[in-house]
Amino acid sequence: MTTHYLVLSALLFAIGGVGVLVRRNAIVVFMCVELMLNACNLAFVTFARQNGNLDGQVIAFFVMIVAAAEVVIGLAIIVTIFRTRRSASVDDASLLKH
Amino acid sequence: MNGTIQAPTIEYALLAPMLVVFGAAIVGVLVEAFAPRYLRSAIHLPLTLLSLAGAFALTVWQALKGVPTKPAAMGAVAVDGPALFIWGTILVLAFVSVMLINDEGHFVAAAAAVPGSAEEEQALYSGAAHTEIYPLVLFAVGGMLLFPASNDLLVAFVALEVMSLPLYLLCGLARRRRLLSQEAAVKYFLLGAFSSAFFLYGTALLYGYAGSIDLARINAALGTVGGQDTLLYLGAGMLGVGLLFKIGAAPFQAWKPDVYQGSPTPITALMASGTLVAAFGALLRVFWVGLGGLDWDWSPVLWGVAILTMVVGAVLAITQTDIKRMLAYSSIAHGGFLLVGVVATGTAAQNTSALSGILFYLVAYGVTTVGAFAVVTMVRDAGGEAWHLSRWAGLGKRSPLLAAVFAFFLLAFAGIPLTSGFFGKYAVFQAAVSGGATPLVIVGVVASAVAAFFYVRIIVLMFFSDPAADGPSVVLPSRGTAAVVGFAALATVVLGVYPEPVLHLAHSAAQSLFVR
Amino acid sequence: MELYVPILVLAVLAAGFAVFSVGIAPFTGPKRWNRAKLDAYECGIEPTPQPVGGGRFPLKYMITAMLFIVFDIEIIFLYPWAVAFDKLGVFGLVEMVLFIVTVLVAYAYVWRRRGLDWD
Amino acid sequence: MPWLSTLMGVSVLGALGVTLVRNDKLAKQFTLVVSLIVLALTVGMAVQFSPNGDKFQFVETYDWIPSFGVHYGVAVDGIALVLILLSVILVPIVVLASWHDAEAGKRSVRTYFSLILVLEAMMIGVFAATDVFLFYVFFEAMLIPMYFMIGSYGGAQRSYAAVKFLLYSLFGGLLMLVAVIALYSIAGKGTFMFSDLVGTVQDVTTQKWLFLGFFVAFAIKAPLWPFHTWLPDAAAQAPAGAAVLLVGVLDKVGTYGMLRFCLELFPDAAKFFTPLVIALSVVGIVYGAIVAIGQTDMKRLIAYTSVSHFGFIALGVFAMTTDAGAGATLYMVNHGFSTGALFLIAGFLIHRRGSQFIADYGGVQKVAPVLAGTFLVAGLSSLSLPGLSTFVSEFMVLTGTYQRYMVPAIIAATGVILAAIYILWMYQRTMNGPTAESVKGLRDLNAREKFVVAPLIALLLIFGFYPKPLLDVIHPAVKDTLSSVGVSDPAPAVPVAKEGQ
Amino acid sequence: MNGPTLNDFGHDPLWISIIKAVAIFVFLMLGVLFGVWTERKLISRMQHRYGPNRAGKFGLLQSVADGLKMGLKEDLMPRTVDKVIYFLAPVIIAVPAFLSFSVIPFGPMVWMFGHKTALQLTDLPVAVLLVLATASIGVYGIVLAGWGSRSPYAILGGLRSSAQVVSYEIAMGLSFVAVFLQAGTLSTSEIVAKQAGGRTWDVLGMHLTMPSWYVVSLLPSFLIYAITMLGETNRVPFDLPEGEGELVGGFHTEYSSSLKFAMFMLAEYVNVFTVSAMAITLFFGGWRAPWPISLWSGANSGWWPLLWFFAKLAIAFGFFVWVRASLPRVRYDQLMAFGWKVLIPLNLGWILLAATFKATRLPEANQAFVFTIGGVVIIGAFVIWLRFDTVNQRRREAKATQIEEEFEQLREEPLAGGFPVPPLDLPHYHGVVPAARLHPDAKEVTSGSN
Repeated sequence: MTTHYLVLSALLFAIGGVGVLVRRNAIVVFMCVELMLNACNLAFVTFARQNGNLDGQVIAFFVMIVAAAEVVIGLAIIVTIFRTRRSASVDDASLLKH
Repeated sequence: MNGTIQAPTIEYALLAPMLVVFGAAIVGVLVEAFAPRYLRSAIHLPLTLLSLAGAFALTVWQALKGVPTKPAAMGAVAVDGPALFIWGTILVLAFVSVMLINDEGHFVAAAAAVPGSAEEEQALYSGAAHTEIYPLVLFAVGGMLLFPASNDLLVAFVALEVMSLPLYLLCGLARRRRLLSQEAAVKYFLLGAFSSAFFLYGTALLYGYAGSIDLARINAALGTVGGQDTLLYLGAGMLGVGLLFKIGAAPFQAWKPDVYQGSPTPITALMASGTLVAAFGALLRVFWVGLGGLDWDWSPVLWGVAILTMVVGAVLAITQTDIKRMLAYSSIAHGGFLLVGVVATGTAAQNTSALSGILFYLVAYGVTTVGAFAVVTMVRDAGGEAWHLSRWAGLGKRSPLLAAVFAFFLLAFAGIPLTSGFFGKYAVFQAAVSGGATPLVIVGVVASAVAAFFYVRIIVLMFFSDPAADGPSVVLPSRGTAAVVGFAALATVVLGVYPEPVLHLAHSAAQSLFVR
Repeated sequence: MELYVPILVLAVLAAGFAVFSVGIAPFTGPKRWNRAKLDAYECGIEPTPQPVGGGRFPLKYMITAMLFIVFDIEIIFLYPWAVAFDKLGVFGLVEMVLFIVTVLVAYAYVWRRRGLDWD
Repeated sequence: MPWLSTLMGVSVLGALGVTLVRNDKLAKQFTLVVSLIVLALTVGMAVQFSPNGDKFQFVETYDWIPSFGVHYGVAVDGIALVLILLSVILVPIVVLASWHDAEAGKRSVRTYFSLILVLEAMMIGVFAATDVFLFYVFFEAMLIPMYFMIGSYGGAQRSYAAVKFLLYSLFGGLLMLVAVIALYSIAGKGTFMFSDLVGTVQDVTTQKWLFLGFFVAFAIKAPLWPFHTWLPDAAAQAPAGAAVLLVGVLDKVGTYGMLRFCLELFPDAAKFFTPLVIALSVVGIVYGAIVAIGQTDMKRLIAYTSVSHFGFIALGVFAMTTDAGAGATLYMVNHGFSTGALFLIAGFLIHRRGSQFIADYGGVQKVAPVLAGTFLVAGLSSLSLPGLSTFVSEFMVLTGTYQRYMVPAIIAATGVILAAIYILWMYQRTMNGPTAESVKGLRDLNAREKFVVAPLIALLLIFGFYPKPLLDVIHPAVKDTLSSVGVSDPAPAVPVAKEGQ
Repeated sequence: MNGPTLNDFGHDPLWISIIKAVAIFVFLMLGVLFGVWTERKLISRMQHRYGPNRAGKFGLLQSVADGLKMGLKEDLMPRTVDKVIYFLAPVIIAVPAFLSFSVIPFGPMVWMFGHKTALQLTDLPVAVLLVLATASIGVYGIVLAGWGSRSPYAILGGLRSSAQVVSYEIAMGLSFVAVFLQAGTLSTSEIVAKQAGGRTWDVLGMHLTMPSWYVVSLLPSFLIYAITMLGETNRVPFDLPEGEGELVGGFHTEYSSSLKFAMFMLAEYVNVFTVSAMAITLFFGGWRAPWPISLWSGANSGWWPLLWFFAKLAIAFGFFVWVRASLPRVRYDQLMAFGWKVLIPLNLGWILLAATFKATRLPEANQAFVFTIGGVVIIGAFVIWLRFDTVNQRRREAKATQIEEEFEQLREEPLAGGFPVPPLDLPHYHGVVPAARLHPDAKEVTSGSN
């Protein structure tokens, strides 16, 4: 019965989404995004089982890579700005608001 | 469950343009690795430009040799008329942008150094430079090529990321106003990743619905599969969110002004032209091929989005005091105009006219916008480029030619006849009217009248108001920048006076629509 | 699923043991309170105060972690390829050569940029 | 010989040439020469025009944008011909008149004059266009040079006026664009040629919408009440020369468009909307006149008189009788001359005194008799005194209207009286009476300015007494137009040609 | 019969699984106790000492005594630590260590209480992945232990060891690829089955079975694996994380005593067993009898294989001890450089070579083409290698000279850029703050007295 897994992935995705919207620490926001990606993976694998073909599992691989690349680049960016302003809060990054 | 695997086949010839670009990018990385510092940019520039030109030549050759009628690489990539046209466009735009990028002094010497720190000083004096931008740009361009040609959602997703990730980095590399630049990078990254997550989840749901991520199969499944409409609609919606974010359609436009303002202007030019083109290509393919059978459901939504985008873009632009933000909002508005064309579907002929209109619009807008940003790079004062509009006052007196060219670009944005922008708008609107979207066109017309207001305002500022005492100085453009501006101006004129060749090309490209 | 049940059994066993022994540790031993003992051990000098939420540590470790991710991903792709090698045949070989060469290019870049040396 | 293309080509090349000339004085002379050449060419074309030949003559048609079915198609019928004549006559005069205007703004003189030439080319094009799309292109593109002329060389609030002018016209133009597109796709002919589009739209409701699309654009262009608010600002702020071209020619495009496109493309809709339009024009006539009386600023006053006059023209156009139509067309020409004269002379006056306000003047007559005299003549032409050309046209319009709509004609007639009031009162306040201190030592017209004014006065007088040549050209065209609209004059038609002889 | 295959698993009733699990658990516990003793005994022998010889015969009970002592020592939890993490870390380290063993094949199918079952807890299509996964979960334990301790030494140690473990995990994972290439599966039992006798040939009438262990055909993979398994388990010469000299115990500095510390010890030894067992399974034919014995037909059936397996395990463990006794500890930068710059590229090159050789045996393979690929791979690898080697040579020399100069400079004036010397007038702990104010009821015991 794959429904539970779908529900779980939906929950994870929702948690991630909400986290992105409400949390203020860039790194936490970023982790929430990763959480969303993993929720997608779970959904893919579940659907792969449901549809009885392997595509979903293969897709999960690619998603992993993309997620990894995102981690690498994202952390690099966040670390630079962190070194600059000694804080990773999204709110502090407000020079562009006007 | 797991059937026997047989070795797939790949038509390397069809994918040659992309392969060339990616290959050049990889070679660029090698150059970074092994070439001594003083040689790097000397090697990079020709490498980059040649690869782009070569890719363009291959694309043309492809088009002449006859447009293939079935997707390549096991149905993963569709090299069809529209794709080829878009490739050509992107490659030209990228070429121009690279000439702009080549103009040193836009990029930071040492990105890792804390702004204002001693190490940055030291990097500046030692003449360090991030020549990595060239490979990064090439990777981004490769992604842009793949994105509109991707025939299944996974490839689309990967292409989306390949296109975006280098751009995230490039955003943060502005030489001056480091903080702004870094913030732009962070914002663009976080929001972009967020949206791509939506895209991905949409893909997952559609996969669950149709049992395949191949656009054609999804479309086929629309008719047959029943009882899982929740999956379908949720999936389509999330997919749409991801794509609309990339083109900066309201209500997902928030990132655009910040990112455009913060990132180095040449990169902004690349994003504003290339990314928009690629994203629209992908949007069209996904919605027309993948969800074509569903248009009764999504076109109302897109109507709303288009209206909102045009209005938001046009209205918010009025309040801007920063030239780059203004251009960003104007690009949002133009995205809205393009969306008008997207919803103008109907019979095959109708689709063709809409598609060709959009294609032409993309060319016209892309070229003009690159030119506009090129001009922005040339107007500088002590603190780097002078962004604030008040600094542009009376530019028409200090350097009439530049101001005239910029005014011309603005008129093109406003869609005044005898500029390329006019025919772009005309083509799209005409398609929309014959597609029965007249109300949308009227909104669009009103919006473009509003938009005209702030374009005109800048012209007023430049020509009719007296220059500030310590106004910005217009730097003598490097050969590259001058060439870019000249090219853009020329193209804008030619497309405005005699657009027939390009129109015809777009039409014949759109003739075959998208392969399925 | 059946295949995983025994693993679960073993996991329960091990976890039970570990939690138990860690849990009873405080009760088996004596209690002799001494402030010096309750300080972080730093060879006898005043312990340097550690910020709550952990201090900051050299970026070097982050870079290592990033590299690890990249190569781990590469391994993800190598395993299925290796298992299905016979079915994929020469095509698989060619593709994998391209893939590994690409990765090696990035690897070379990192290497030349001192990404791999530790100091 | 492709007359029309030649005309445009000459002026465009002239414009380019002017920008290349290094020396300002040379540039002015060059511009003058070019405009005179164009004038000569136009006259040469006009004499070859056979009034009773086929409707459109000097036809040129080439494919421009086949994908859109857009052609580069130009030709003239009587109406277009006279309007082109008007333009090319006014241009050299304006050039001569605004000889020193450009210096005022300390802005590039050459640009100003090249703009004038560009504008001339576009004016010719817009009147000659036989392709709706081409017409639209010129219609919009025309704004840009005028915009820069007002914005860069105008008075104190020039930029405000310029932007207002541009946005109003642009907005109208965009509505028209929608209508054009709709017309194209409804007609489904795959072409924009005017002759092919005539009569393609049968459904009345559609006609009405499209008609509105066109009409609003034209109504804004030819400031018809209540779309007129931009005109006073623009005309008041623009330099005298630009004002002449603006009011004298550009606005005519609006009324010309009504006559050419609104009537012929959408006859039924036109008939349906006639009452509305007539009401608007009558209101415009009276309103314009009354407001003009209240003006304290000379240029604004003249602008408002034009609003009133445009009321007459629109009235004539929509009265749909040969006389009224012909009268309206004639009116366009004459109004060009008379208003032109008014603006120019007022311009001279203002240039001397440095103030636009009537209150600052008085007793100019004594110090500058020639100026005052010419001003009087121009003013009288504006209130259409018998013997001056404007009288003929206004009379024809009124009679023509009277044949079909009595009441409006009568109300409109009151406009004449009001006109007498505002013109004479202004003249009295400025020229008569005790000489104000400020105007002492005001120089009279110099040679150049005499050269400027003379031809206008001459034309006013000539056509006042002998309008036949114009009417001969205009009449068949108007007849043809009305017949294609499908209306016939209610008998008995007043024999027109006798008027004024 | 040729050992179990995937289909033979997943049919056991629960109680049999439980029995097996308990057996494995007990085996590991005893193994650890015995292992510690063996190690100390062996190493002292190698160093000409006696080693433990008081508790029980030959000090056999030494480890048991140690264990009891740990249990009875005071359990310290420093003030500053993050309680939850500090408590969880040992558990997180210990559990995965056990889990890896669930897929290690001990022997063929046997009859157990009337059930035919394999001498292996279970097997998966992705068994080896499970091992890798558990290994990397163990890393969490290390990091958290260091992180939760809130002490510079611990954090540094934790980071170091996690960095080291992940670095070597890559090399380890890569070294498996060649095996999968040969075996075409990730299931341990099938890998073992694949290593059953290779070609046989007759010499003077007697059948000689060629050794078909992958250690023969894939020697490079095995060598790399052998190195990485040392690094993976933080054993000498790669035992930097708890290098007493520099890090006083590294990540478990704050776990000074008691059963928490015992958990770390336990995990370390279990991990040693795990990697050894993996080595045996992947490269040494698993439970299959070595050559001379394998001539006896009954060698690979029934319960006998357990014997062979344990023998091999003992030898592997001995190898660990031997290395520890003979090799010095490497420097950290050497450690990382070796992992990243030597093992990984070698590995990749080797994988491609192996794949190429395998491809030549494919039916549809176009020999020439494949060989060109192979040639390209080899030459390319060699060239790059050469380039890098020279480059590093130069860099190393430059660095050496620089360090030399610095020392020179320091020799002149010691304080120039010298080390931060701790202040000499540190307040002595006793009585700085009256204990009464902190803990009214507690009576302070001076350290050292118990």
